[in-house]
Amino acid sequence: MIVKEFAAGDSLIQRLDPRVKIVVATLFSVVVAVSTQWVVLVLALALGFCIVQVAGVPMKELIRRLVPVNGLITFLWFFLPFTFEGESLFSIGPLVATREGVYYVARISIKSNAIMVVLITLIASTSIFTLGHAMYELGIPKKITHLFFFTYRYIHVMHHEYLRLVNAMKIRGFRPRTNMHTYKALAYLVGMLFVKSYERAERVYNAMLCRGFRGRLYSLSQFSMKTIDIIFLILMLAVILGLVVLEWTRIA
Amino acid sequence: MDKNSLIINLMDVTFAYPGGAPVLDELNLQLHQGERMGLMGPNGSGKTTLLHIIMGLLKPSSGNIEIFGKTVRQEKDFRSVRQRIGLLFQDADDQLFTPTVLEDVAFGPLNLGKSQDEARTVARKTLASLGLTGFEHRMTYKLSGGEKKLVALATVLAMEPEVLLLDEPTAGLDETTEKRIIDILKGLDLAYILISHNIDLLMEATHRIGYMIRGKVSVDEERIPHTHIHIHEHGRYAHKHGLKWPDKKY
Amino acid sequence: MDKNSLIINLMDVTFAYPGGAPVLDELNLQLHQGERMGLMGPNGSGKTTLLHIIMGLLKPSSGNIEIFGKTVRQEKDFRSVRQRIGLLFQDADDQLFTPTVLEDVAFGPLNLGKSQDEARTVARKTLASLGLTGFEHRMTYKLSGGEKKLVALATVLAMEPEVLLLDEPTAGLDETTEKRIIDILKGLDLAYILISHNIDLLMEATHRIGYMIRGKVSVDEERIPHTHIHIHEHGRYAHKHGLKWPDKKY
Amino acid sequence: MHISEGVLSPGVLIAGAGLTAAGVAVGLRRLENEEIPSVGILSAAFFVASLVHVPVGPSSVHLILNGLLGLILGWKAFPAILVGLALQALLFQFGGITTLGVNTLNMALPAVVCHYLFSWGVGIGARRLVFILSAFAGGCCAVFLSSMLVGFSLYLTGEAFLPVAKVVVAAHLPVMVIEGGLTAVCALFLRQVKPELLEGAYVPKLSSQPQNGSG
Ligand SMILES: Nc1ncnc2c1ncn2[C@@H]1O[C@H](COP(=O)(O)OP(=O)(O)OP(=O)(O)O)[C@@H](O)[C@H]1O
Ligand SMILES: Nc1ncnc2c1ncn2[C@@H]1O[C@H](COP(=O)(O)OP(=O)(O)OP(=O)(O)O)[C@@H](O)[C@H]1O
Ligand SMILES: [Mg+2]
Ligand SMILES: [Mg+2]
Repeated sequence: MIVKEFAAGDSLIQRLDPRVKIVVATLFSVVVAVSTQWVVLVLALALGFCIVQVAGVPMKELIRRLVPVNGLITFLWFFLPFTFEGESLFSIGPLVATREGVYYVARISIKSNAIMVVLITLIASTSIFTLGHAMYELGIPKKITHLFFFTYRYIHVMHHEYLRLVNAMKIRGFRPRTNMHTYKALAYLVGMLFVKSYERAERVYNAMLCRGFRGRLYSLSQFSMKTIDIIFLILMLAVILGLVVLEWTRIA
Repeated sequence: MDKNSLIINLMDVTFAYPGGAPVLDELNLQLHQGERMGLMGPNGSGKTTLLHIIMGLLKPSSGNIEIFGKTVRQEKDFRSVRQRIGLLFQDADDQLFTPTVLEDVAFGPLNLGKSQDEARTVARKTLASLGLTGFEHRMTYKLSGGEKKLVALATVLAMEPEVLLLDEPTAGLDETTEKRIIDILKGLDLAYILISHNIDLLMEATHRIGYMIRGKVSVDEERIPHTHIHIHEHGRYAHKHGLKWPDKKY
Repeated sequence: MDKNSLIINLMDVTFAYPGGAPVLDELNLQLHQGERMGLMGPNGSGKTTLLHIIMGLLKPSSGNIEIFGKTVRQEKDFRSVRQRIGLLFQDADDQLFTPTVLEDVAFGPLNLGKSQDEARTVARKTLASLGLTGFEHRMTYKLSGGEKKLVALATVLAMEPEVLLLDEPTAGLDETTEKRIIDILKGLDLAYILISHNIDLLMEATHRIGYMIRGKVSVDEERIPHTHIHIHEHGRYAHKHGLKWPDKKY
Repeated sequence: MHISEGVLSPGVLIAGAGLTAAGVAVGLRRLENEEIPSVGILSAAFFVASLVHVPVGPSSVHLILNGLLGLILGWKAFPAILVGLALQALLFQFGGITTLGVNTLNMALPAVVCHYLFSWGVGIGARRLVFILSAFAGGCCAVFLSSMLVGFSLYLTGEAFLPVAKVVVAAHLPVMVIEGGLTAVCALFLRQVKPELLEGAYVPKLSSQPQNGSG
């Protein structure tokens, strides 16, 4: 299933106000993304793993979701050590790996994983729809949040239609190969996907009009800041501020 | 049947999709208070189109539509119509678009200006009345075909409409669910138009049947009582014949 | 009915969608050469899933599938199965994806390695046999519901299958089109499994009926002749009762 | 063509976010409320298309379709792609929060450029050959520009990224051709089946008051 949400369970993180979670995850990502100090990065990664632990995200799920991120990182490991100027560390044939290069990619790897672990915690503990409403509450323009809702909703529809079309092709003996017949069939598949989804969207929109829709989406989930949210927010802000101070003082 | 009890009155309504032949051709149709009308006709004869015209989702090229005694023409005229008439779409998938059942059912009441609490209460009550208690937090897109139809019906009923337009509410459903939906409909104190290809079902759930063809609806008021005697095997499944025309009082 | 005539043989097949309860639970099913089997059961009982398992679109978690006497397991085993068994989807819309009817019908034969000319000839011939001459250049997605079902059937038949799996081929169709499709099916010299919620239709078009429930198919071989007498009005529409079990010869 | 979190330098991230914000603002100004559902479908299509794998010899590539999106949507491609990428980040962890700006820019800017260059050729009235060539060029060009921008973002982060950047662009050369071809056939399909979707710079509007039909 394409869009398998795994917002389940009932951990502390699960119950936090989604707005708090978004703010914390965003600040954390930004700070880590611009940091360069080893201490900061390692602390951030450790912090990320603590949070993901508290949220009770299953290890298997976590690893599965970290795979795509580390794809590009692995790719970089094949290049950057050899293209950085600096003190040579080892060599493979004519290629010389430098200490600076290796450190650089290592930092990137830590950064990436630290940020991703926190992002995974966020989505593991909040449904996408709730995230959308929370974004609206946080001042993201209404048009964007609406677009977000509709896109999310249609992804399901289109993916279902996509799977059904793929099955329809399969049962008629279709096997993708490198030839014109394949390319044409795939183009038709995409075209049909557009057409059918367009028509479906038209019908869904009509259904919404029939139920009194006037351009405003309401949510049943009420957001309210509780004491626990405020404590968590202050705590996390303090930690992130700590990271900033650490990064900044070391540079200075 | 006096003029005051008229709820829906279509007069000489004509409609064509862009570039197509007229689907509705000077069509006339009346629905009265408390009346239950069946509608049948070949595929593509324009039944769905007709309901969409009534809801103002499509605009006729000519003709006149009066609903609750007022002529409706503009989008804004139809806004209030849509609060009083509920449309059940032919494909329930079109009707359900939020992730959970409760949110979907509460969507209409929220749009009508109800508070979150009120909306939630109405939604729960409607679900309960359709025997869907416990479905509140199910994902809408994971429901079975029959469950989807029932939830779609709940989303419409939660708006407390005065009239229902039902576009093949039981197509593709098994007999038990079909019967359940029909029983629910018969238990409601509402006027409705019910589209179906199943004559037995229409006989059971409606007072009169319109037949749609060549852009018009002809209502068959004449009744031809007749008898069938038949024998068949697998009798254990075959209990949907033998329906009688329900008491006609409206 | 000897063992050699077995076309489809499912033995103790179990299947569950990810994270769900088993939909097929140690299910057994046999289809023999020339046999026409009906399949009914409540919504969500797993009928569609069953057909998808037979075509290898879903993989069972346990159990054994033999088709044409060979055990099939892998994707590549199913490739040849798909050339010999045709599946008509529950929703014809899912089956048609090229712009014109002719291209769509020719798609299967092209995949089977036919040349453009051959594919086109087969496609035309198939369309003609279903009374769809003149449809070659119509847009698939602008066809009416009934026409779509017929074209979808043509796309399947163009692959010259030995067995058909038909998933509610007449749901949502008017009576005339339903009758046309049933007549076409009865005229074909093929074994098939036919899913429907309409017992009368199954009685007319199949030799025996399986009932699917709780993950299993039970075939009701026992026959209970019985009589209905009923009277109703609007007799002019009501001519679909009174079907007899067809001659059972296979 | 997503760039992961943690790779790019702060300067590139900020520039990307700023330019994307500007692009999205222009797109939103042109986006009317009734158009939101239909633009939503197109961003969903953009999302789902990334699941379609096209075989190329022994390996396969996935579709990007930002060219097609640009031809249809123009500036509105910015918000559409932003939302598509945000959802990809949330659901698949492709890209992330801080790179959202750069990634959107890399995909959406080429879409807008192609719109200005080629959308005149994919109008309903266009001659068949012109139509095919424009659609092909649109699909092709968008992927090429995107790969260049991705390479450029990496290069701006550090000169050491130059070889990586070159590999990214080179790897997308076959994708360009395939994407162009698919965009052309797909556009032809739409022209034949649902021309409303392609009317020049037309955005399908799920209007609530179609004058003469379904809108
Ligand atoms: N969006 C559309 N654009 C163009 N033509 C359309 C559209 N929708 C329906 N039609 C055509 O209008 C006619 C009437 O369609 P409609 O859906 O109202 O029929 P119906 O009586 O509901 O059929 P069914 O019993 O199959 O549901 C058909 O010929 C159909 O092809
Ligand atoms: N893709 C899917 N993912 C998860 N569950 C599914 C999926 N498809 C079907 N199901 C579930 O599996 C069960 C069997 O579905 P299936 O479609 O086979 O039923 P069916 O007998 O064909 O019903 P119908 O008469 O409504 O067509 C249902 O409970 C359904 O909700
Ligand atoms: Mg209809
Ligand atoms: Mg089914």
